[in-house]
Amino acid sequence: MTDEGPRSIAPADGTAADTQGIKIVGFLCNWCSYGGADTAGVCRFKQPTDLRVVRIPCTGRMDPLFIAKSLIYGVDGVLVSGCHPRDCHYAVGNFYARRRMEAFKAFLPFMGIDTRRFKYTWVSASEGQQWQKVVTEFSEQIHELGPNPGVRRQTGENSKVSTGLR
Amino acid sequence: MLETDRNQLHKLVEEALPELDMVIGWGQSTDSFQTTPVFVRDAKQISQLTLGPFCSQNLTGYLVKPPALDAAPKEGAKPIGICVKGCDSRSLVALIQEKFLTRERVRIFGIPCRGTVDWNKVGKLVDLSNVKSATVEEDVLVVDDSQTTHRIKLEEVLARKCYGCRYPNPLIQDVTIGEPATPRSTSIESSYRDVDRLDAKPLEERLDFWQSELDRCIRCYACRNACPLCVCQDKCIIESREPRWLTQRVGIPEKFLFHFIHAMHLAGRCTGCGECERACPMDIPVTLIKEKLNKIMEERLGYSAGLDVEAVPPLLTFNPGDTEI
Amino acid sequence: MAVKIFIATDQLDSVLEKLATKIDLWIPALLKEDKSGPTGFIPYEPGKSPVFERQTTLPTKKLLLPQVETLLRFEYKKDPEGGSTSSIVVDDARQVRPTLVFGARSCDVRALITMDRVFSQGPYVDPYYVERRKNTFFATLVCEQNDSKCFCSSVGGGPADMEGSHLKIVKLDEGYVVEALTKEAGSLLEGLGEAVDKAKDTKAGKIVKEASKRIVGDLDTKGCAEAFRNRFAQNDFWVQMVSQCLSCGVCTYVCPTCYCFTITDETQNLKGERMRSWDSCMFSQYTLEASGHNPRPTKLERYRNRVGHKFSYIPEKYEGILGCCGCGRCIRSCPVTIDIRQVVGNLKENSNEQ
Amino acid sequence: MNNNPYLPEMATVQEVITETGNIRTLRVTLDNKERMDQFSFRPGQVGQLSVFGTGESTFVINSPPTRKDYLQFSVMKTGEVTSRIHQLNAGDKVGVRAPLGNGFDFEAMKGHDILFIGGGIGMAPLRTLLLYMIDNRADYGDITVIYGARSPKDLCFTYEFADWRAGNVNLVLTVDAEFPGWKERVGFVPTVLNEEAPSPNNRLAVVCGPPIMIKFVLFNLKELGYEDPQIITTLEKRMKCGIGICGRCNAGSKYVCLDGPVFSYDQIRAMGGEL
Repeated sequence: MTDEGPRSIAPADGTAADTQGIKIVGFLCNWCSYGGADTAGVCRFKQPTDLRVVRIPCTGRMDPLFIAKSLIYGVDGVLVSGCHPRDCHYAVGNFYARRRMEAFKAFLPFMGIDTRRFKYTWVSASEGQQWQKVVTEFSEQIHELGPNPGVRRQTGENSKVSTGLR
Repeated sequence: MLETDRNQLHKLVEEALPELDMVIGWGQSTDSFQTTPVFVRDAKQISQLTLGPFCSQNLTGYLVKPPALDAAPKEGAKPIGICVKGCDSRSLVALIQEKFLTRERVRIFGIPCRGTVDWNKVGKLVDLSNVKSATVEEDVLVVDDSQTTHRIKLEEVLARKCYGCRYPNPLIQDVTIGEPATPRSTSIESSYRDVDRLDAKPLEERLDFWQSELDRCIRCYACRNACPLCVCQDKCIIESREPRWLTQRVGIPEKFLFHFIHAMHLAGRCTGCGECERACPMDIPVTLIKEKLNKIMEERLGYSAGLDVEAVPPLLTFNPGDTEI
Repeated sequence: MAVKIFIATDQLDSVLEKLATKIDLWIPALLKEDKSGPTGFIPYEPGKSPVFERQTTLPTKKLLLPQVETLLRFEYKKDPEGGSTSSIVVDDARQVRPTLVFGARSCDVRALITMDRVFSQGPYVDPYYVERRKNTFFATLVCEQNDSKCFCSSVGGGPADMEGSHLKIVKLDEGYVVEALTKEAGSLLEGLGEAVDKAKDTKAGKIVKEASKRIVGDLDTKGCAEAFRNRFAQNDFWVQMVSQCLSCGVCTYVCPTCYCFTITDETQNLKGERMRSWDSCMFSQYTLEASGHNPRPTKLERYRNRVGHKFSYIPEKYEGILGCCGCGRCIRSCPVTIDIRQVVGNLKENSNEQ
Repeated sequence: MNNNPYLPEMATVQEVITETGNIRTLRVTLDNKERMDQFSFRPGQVGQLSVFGTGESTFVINSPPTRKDYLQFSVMKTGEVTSRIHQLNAGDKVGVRAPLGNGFDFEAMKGHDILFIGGGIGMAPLRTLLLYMIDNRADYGDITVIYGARSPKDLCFTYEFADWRAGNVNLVLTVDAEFPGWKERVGFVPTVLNEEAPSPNNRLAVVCGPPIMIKFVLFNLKELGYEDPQIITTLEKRMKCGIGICGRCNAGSKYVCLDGPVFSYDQIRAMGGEL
């Protein structure tokens, strides 16, 4: 069962995304971008359906390892969005986040992971239209890239170990 | 020259020892070439201390790790003496920066370093299984494997980190032993040659490279435990069940994530001492991962860890004026 | 008469290829394209050449005790009426295939003598290990490459020790003489290689004779169990021995006899499995209790336990058998060059002084 | 048990009793009725309770072998598995691997006076033996129980105290500090032990509780004249396999899960090893 992904991002059996094949995880800050996504929904802006949203209190909570884990286990794209710089609900959370994500973005390709699968952006609660634009563009980009093969699961050496698995 | 330096070290330690709790340095291990950390508490042990290109271990981790030798120093506890090379001194600075210890807690015996030997590399040239003796004559390593005497240029068998070393001389110290060394590198460009080489390859090749390298990882955590700045130690999220970042499985994704966790937790903190790579029993270039992050920190944020005790690591702070790509 | 064949050096690959059709075949090989790089046992593939010149970095342990294996699988079934989870199906996930390890060393196999006792001498028998053990054959090299860190003779083994092995391999300049030590193993050799002529047989015999005369290592383990008990409470001794320990798991993971494991559950949706995986007594979490109490809170207690387990507890429990096979891997791989021979040797030295 | 000692038997939670704020008692029955009928164990033996998907944990079977309508486990919420167990309700499925460990040598205890000293959840392993003795009351002499907890709210098995007393048991209850409405003793268990001072003549002391309590109780028992073999306790360690293989619960060459959890104090001293 080594082909399992982490629990939190695994699709439930037979959901829509399975048939479409593309999974994007969105980490949205509670105060701005989650509201922005909500606004987009309330306004009935048409949005792609590939996105699974994880609400975080602030982008300052955003551990780059969330992104690493998602991409390693084969999530097709990761979108992080929070309050605009200088508009953070907690004043400075997104300033910290920006540095981390910049560094992480530069680091990902070194490990062989396509950095185009990760995007971070700022969307406020009132910017429903902006949200629609961001999501649509990112989703299109991921569709263009196709499914993320993730990191190879079969290890060269252990692939034939009789691990007790059938 | 080594002999003089060693004598000087012995003399300085002997003078200082009464005021110190102990002195952490390098001594001969049970085989004839590698060194092992020694903890000198008694004047009788001083003769064990050695220095030179075989002293590869970074000893600063012993100052802070649980179970630290003196985890919570009592009021009025004597300082601990420690021998550091240039790169080790950066770890020490970083630890002081992050307030894991104060400058007064340590008496630093600074040792200018001309590079340390990577025995894996020597092993490619000489059969190390039955070495009788190994010595250094100026810039030549002389290995006697009980059949032949091999003479190898030191420059060919140094640890990978040494070739891009900009700080061979300790940055903080109380006393210096021997003459200052000349840096092998003086610029970012010449410090990250291995990173650049890998970066020059196409994305798929890089993924392949890491997949096959990390496939060998046995998750023994030697790299983590050897790292002087992996200060969480027994509380590491890699082993925690709640939250559960990693399962016990040994697929490549798990190994990838483990090394991501290790690297990201060191981003902007790693001083590039190369302990992780040296400790790896499976010969995985784990330091290379951190080198890339160090390069990013240096290029984008103008920061190198372990140079200034007053500086704040860049990911623990921010600047409203930071720009995006 | 035992089955005995000769394999010429250039025929080795074709013989292994044929062997691999009869049984799952594992060989010692490079894990990295680097002739002095780390080695371990991998499934044979045509063209992969075995490394017989030196001991492998990783032992054969994982063949009998994989680093991770499934103990059982479970599935929660949703109740169609109430929607709540109502029944669980538990299923024992064992499946073992006959396997041959071609090119093990006597130290690797010696380790099994310890493992066998732990896993099958009860009162509980570990069916996973036992079934693998029954189905795994070891073709063992008569060892000529012991180095300064080997000490197999000190712990009851030796370079030509064949206890527990099924086939014996003797390397000659021109090839290999392989001799079956059991009837079952003999059938594996059927139709392979060529007959062994007198000259080669004599040569092989001479090599075996010389190897069995060789004493590898000078550690004296007599009375170490008692010496350990005497040293147990001497904190200063352990501070001296293991201050440099990093508490990493290298020594236990490369050790052929370290068998301690943990059991964890992993689930996804309604399905999951219970896995057992290698654990290490060097890790704090190994003994950490939920209450926060840890009987072995620091590296001193943990390292002491490792030494005690191998040189005192196991011999006490199993008629004097040591929990160490003398392969020297922990010494070779230790990042801070801790030498278990030194620690064990020192147990006895001046033990009454302190 | 079946031939794979790692494979739990399926069982159903019949009843969940809330003992205190963080202790719950589960009564479970094995789904295989035949097995349940044949199930036999010694008081003090333990079982591995598993919640599939979270893991397994070891608990003493604290119902006595003489009462077999169900197997009872009392669980204090401390870690991952115990927290999950606390979420279980009647009707939920669990896995059980039992009986494991050695249990109390109740045969050898026959004819002796018995002193039980329990603290908090530590009463659970004592309860099984106590009830067994009540059910075979004629075989044993005086039975005194000193049971203490932080406050009356932290005492387990309160609903049974009347039954214990009815079984001719001298039950001494104590709490650490005064509490409104509390009519029994006040004071730490070791102190109450000294006040009661049961004679060591022909008596065995069975002790279980938090480490700090055990430490002082042992000290006081020695003062009262109890010899090491007269003091019996149960040890606790982190366990995984429960069958003496996985290696972590050793004290010296003994495994707590296999050779224990019940040891006399002289055995513990002879074992060496970390506790």
